[in-house]
Amino acid sequence: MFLKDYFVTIYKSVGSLLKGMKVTGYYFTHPKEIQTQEYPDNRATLQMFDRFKGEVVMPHDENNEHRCTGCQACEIACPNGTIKIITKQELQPDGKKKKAIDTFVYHLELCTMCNMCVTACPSDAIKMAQTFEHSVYDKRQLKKVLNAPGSKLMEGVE
Amino acid sequence: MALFLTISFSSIATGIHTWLAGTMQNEMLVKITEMAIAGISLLLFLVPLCFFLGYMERKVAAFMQIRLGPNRVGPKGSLQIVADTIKLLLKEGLTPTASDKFLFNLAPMIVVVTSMLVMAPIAFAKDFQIWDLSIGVLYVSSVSSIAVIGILMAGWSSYNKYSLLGAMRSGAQIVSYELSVGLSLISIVILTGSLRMSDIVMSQENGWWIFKGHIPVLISFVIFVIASTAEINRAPFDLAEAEQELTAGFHTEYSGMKFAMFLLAEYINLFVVSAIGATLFLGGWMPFHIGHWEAFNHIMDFIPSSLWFFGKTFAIIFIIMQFRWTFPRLRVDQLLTLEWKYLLPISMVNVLFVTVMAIMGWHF
Amino acid sequence: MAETEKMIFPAQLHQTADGGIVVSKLDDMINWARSNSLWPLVFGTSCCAIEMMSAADAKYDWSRFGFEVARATPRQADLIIVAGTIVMKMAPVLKRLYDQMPDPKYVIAMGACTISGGPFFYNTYSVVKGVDHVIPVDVYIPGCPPRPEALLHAMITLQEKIKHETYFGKAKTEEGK
Amino acid sequence: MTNEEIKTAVSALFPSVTYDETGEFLTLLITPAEIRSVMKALRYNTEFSFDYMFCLTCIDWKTHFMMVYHLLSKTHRHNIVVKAKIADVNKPEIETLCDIWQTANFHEREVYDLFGIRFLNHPDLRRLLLDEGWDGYPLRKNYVDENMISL
Amino acid sequence: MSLLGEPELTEEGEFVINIGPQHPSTHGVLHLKVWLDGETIKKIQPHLGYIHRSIEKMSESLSYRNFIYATSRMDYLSAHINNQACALTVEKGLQIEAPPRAQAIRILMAELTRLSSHQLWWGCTGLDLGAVTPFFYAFRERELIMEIMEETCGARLTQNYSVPGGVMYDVHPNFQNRVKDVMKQVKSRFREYEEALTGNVIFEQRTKGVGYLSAEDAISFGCTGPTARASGVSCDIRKWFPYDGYDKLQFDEIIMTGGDSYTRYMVRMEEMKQSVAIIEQLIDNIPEGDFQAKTKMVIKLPKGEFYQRVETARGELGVYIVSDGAASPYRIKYRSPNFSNLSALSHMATGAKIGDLVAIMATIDLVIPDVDR
Repeated sequence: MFLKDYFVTIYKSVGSLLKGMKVTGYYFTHPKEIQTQEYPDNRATLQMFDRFKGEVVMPHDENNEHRCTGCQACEIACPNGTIKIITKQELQPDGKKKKAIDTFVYHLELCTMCNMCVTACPSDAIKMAQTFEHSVYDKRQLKKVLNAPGSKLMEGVE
Repeated sequence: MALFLTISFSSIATGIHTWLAGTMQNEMLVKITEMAIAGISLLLFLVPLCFFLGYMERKVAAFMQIRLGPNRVGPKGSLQIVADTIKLLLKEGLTPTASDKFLFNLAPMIVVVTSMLVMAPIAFAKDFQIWDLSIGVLYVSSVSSIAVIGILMAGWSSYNKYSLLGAMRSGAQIVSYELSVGLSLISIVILTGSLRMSDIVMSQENGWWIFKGHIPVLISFVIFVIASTAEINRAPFDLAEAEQELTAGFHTEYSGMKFAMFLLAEYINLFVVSAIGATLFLGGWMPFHIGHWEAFNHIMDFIPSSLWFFGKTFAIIFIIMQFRWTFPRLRVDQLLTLEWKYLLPISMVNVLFVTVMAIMGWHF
Repeated sequence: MAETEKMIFPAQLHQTADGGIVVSKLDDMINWARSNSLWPLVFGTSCCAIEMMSAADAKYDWSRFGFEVARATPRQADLIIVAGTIVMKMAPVLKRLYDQMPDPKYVIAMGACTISGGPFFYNTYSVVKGVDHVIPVDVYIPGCPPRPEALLHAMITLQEKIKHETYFGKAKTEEGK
Repeated sequence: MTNEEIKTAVSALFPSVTYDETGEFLTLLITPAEIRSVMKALRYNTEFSFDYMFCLTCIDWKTHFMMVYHLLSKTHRHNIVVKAKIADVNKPEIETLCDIWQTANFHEREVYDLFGIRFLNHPDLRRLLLDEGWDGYPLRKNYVDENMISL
Repeated sequence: MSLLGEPELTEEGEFVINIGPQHPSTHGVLHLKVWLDGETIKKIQPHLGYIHRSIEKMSESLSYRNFIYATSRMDYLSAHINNQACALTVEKGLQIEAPPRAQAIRILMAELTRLSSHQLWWGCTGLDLGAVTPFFYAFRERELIMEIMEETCGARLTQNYSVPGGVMYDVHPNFQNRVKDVMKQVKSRFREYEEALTGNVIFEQRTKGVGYLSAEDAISFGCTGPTARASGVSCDIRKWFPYDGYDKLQFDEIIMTGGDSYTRYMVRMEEMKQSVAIIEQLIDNIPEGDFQAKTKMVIKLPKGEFYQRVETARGELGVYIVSDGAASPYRIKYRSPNFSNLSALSHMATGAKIGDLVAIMATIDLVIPDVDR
C-alpha cells in the first residue's frame, strides 16, 4: 500500500511537471505567439488611443491664437498645483481693460494626467496630447509655457 | 570545414609534441609548454562557449516567454553577452570592509577553476580529449564536488546574512545530490566495466546506453539530469541564490569581475554536466548507430564526431534550461526530501537492476 | 539617435594597403558595452513599479536592449530606476542602496512622484520633493505613471548619455550632458 | 438585531451610554473609562457578537479627540459605531482593545503614530508609519511642519 | 538588500535578518525583521511606513472632487475601485445616485480592474516562487485589459475615471466589442494558467498547508477579500452591502475553507472566472442614459459622517469621511484591506520556513502603498 502511494505520487508529479514543460515547449516552438512590439522601431506606426493622456497642451490655430481666457478654472480644478496662470490686464480697443493670460505655466513634472483641468475648462482651450516621450536630462525642461509667444485670444471666445 | 573536423585530433597533438620535443631538449619544459597550450586553448574555447550559452539562455527564455529577447546589440543580439562581459570587467569591484578579504577574493576563483578542471576528461570529438585518465568518471564526480567549498567560502566571507544562508543551503544541497549523481554514473560504469571516458564512449559503438540499457538506464539518465541540475545550483534548485528569498544568495556582495566569474562558472558547469550526461548516456561523440545496419551506420559516420558531441550536449542543456524557465523553486526541506526520499532510494534500487542486467547480459 | 542605434559594434574599418583592419577607440568600446548592458536594480515603491514590470513583459520586452537582467542586489546593478514615491523614511535607504552600487552607476527618475513629489508635492508632511534631493539623477521621465514605452525611451536616452562619456566619467560633448 | 433592539440591550447593561442615530450607523457614545467593559460585552455577548472590527480611527476636533470604532457582527449582520470622547488634549489616553480584536493592534499603533493617543496596556506601542524620532503627530489639526508646502 | 546588513546574533543564538525595505519578494517597500532558527521563522515584526505618503492629511485640504485622484495611488492595482469608493462616499453624502449607465460602466471597469489585478498577482506569485514564465503569460492578457482601460479612460493604471455623480466621460464606442474579444481570449487562457502553475507539483508543495489562517483569526485580524474567503469567512462586500447595482447581477462569492496559501490561490483563480462572468452579463446590457449625474461645481457635503465600503481586488476598502460642512473633508480615513491583511502576516508565518514567507506574502497579495497610504 505504501509502495503504491509512493509510485502514484511519483507518477502524478512527473505528469504535472511534464504538463508545465508542454506549455513552455509549445511557446518555444511557436514563434507566432510572440507578443513583442519593438518600440523604437515601430515609432512610425505606434498610435496612442485618442483619449490617451500624455500631457496638457494648448492648441493654437494658424493665426497663433488660442482659446484661453485666463479664467483660472483649470488652476482651481487641478488637485496638485500643476497649472499656474499669470494674467495681465489688456487694453481693449474700446478702452476697457480685460483680463488675459500672460503665461500659462504647466509643470509636467508634477502632472498626474487626471484630466480635471480639461473637464473644468469652459472654453476648450486645453486638451490632452497623446505624446509620451518626455524624457529629459534636466528637470527644469519639464516646466513648460503652454501659450506660444505672441499668441492672443481667439475672437469670440469668452 | 567538415574535413577539418573529421581529421584526427590526436595527430595534431602528436605533431605538436614531436615539434616541441624537437625544439626543446628538456622533457619537463615540454610538458609544461604542452600544459600551457592545453590550458590556453581550453580558455579560448570556454569564453566563446559561455558567451554562446548566455545568449542561448536568454533567447530560450525569451521564446518560452513569448517575447523576442536580446536583438539590438549586434546581429540578432548576439553581442549582448559580449557587452555584458566587458561592462562587468570594467565595473568597480567592491570588497566589503567587514568581509574576510582573502577568502572573499579566492572564492570565485575556486569556483571557476574547479568547474574548468572537470573539463579535462571530456571527449569533445573522436580522439580529442585533454586527459584520458583511467579513473575519468571518479575524477569528474570528485572534482565537481569541490565547487561547494568555493560557494561556502563566498557565503561565509561576505559577512552578509543572506550570503551565509545561501551558502549553507548550497552546502546541504550539493552534498546530498552528489550521491544521486554518483549512483547514476555508477550504473553506466557497471555496464561498461571501465571508468575511462574513452572506453565508455567506445562501448556505445553499437548503440547508446540509453537505448541499450532498457528502462534502468533511462531512469538513471532522468535521475542524472535532475540531480546534476541541482548540483550546479540551477533553477528549480537555485536555492543558494534564490532571488525572491535571499536577494542573490551567496553572491549577494559580489560585483564586477568577481561576479562575472560566478556567472562564467555557472555556464561552464552547465556545459560540463551536460557533456558528461551526453558522454555517458548518449554516446559522447559516437554517431547514432543501430546494431548491424552497416549502411545506416556509415551514413551516420559522415557527420563529424564533434557535431554529434555538441548536438547531444546542447540537447541536454536545452532541457536543463527549460527546467529553469518552467518550474517554481523548491523549498529547502522539499529539496532534501526529493533527494533522500525519492532520488536516492530509486537510484539505489536502480543500480541493483543495472547490476543484474549487466551480469545476465540482458542489455544489447 | 538613429545613427548610434545602428552601430552594431564600436569598431571602425580602416583601409590599409593589405586589406582592412579593425580599429576601435577604447572609450567607444567601453561606452558601447556599458550602454548596452544596463542591469537595473529591482527597485520599485509604488505604481510606477507596475509599469516597470510591464516594460519587462512580453509586449514591451526591455530584454531586447539587454536590460532584463534585473538584479536584486545593488552590488551587481548598474542602474536604479526609482519607480515610485520616495518618502522621508525611505530616503536614507535609497541613498544607502545607491552607495552600495559599484561605479559607474546611473539613476532614472520615473514618474511624477520621483521627479518632484508629483501628486504629493503639496500639503504632505512625509514625501521627499524630488529624488534628486537624495541621489543624483541622470534621466527624468514625467508621467503618472509613464507608459512602458516612455520608460524604454528614457533608457535609450540614458544610453545616449552614456555614449558621450569618457572613461573617467566626464561627458565628451555638450550634448551628452 | 435592529438598532432599537441593540439600544435596549446595551442600555440594560450600561445605562450611561448615549446614542446618536443621525448617521448611517447606530452610534454609541461612551466615556473612555468604560470602553473595555462595553467593548467586551459587545464582542462576547452572544446577542451582539460584534466579532469584526472593520475600522478604528480617531478624529481631532481641536477641543477633544474622538475615538471611533466601527463594528460588524458576522453572525447577526448588524453594524454599530462606538465613539469614545477623550477630553484631555494634552495627554490623551485610552485603554487598548487589541486583546479583544487582534486587528486593533496595528490600528491603534497607527492612531498613536498619527494622533499621539496613548493606548494603555498596548503590548507594542511604537510608531508604525513614521520614524521613531518624528516630531509631533501629523494628523492633529494643530500640527505644523515647516517643510510642508501648502497649495 | 537589507537595511541593517551586519550579521546580528542575539544572546539566545537567534539569527535576525531584515527582509526589506527593498527586497524582491516584498512587493514594494515593506521591512520585515525576521528572527530565524536555521531556516525556520521564530518571529516576524513588520515595519511599515516606507511609502507613507500622508494621503489622509493631504485629502483634508483638497476639495471633494480633487481628493479622489490620490486614492488611485493607494492600491494602484485596484485604482478604479478606489476611485469608485470615494465617488460613492461623496454621492452618499450628497444623497444622489449615479445614473444606471454610470453604475454599469463602473461595475464593468471595476471587474476589469479586479481581473487585471488578479492576473498580475498570478504572474507575481509564480515569480515569487521562482517560476518566471507565468509572469509573461499573465501580462499578455493583462495588457489587453490595459488597452481597454486606455481606450476608454485614457490611462493604463491610474485612470481617475469615477467622479462624484458618475464617470468622467462615456465609454469609447469601441468598448463593447473590445471587451467581448478580450473576454473570449482571457477565458481561453485559464486552462493554460492551470497547466503552467496550478497543477505543478512543486507549486502545490510550496503552498499547500503553508501559512494557515483560521476563520476566527481571519475575522479577528480584520482580514478581508480572498485572504479571508480562503479561510471560510464570507466577506464579499458586493454580496453583503451591494453598491452600484451589484445586487442585480448573478455571481458567486467564492468561499473555500482550506485557510492555507494554496486555498488563497485557488480563491483568486476562481474569482477571475467570476469577474469574467459579471462582465459578460453586463457588457450587452449597459443601460442607455446619462453617464454622470448633475452635481454642483463646488461640492459641499452636509455636516456628518459617511462611511462607504467596496470590495477591491484585495478586500474591503472603507472610506470614512467626516464632514464639517466645508468644501473639503474634515477628516478622511481609508480603511485599507492590505493594512489588516498584513497584520495577520506575522501570525501566519511564524513557524514557517523563509521560502514559505515568500509564498504567504505572495498569496496575501500585498500592495504596500495601500498599507501605508
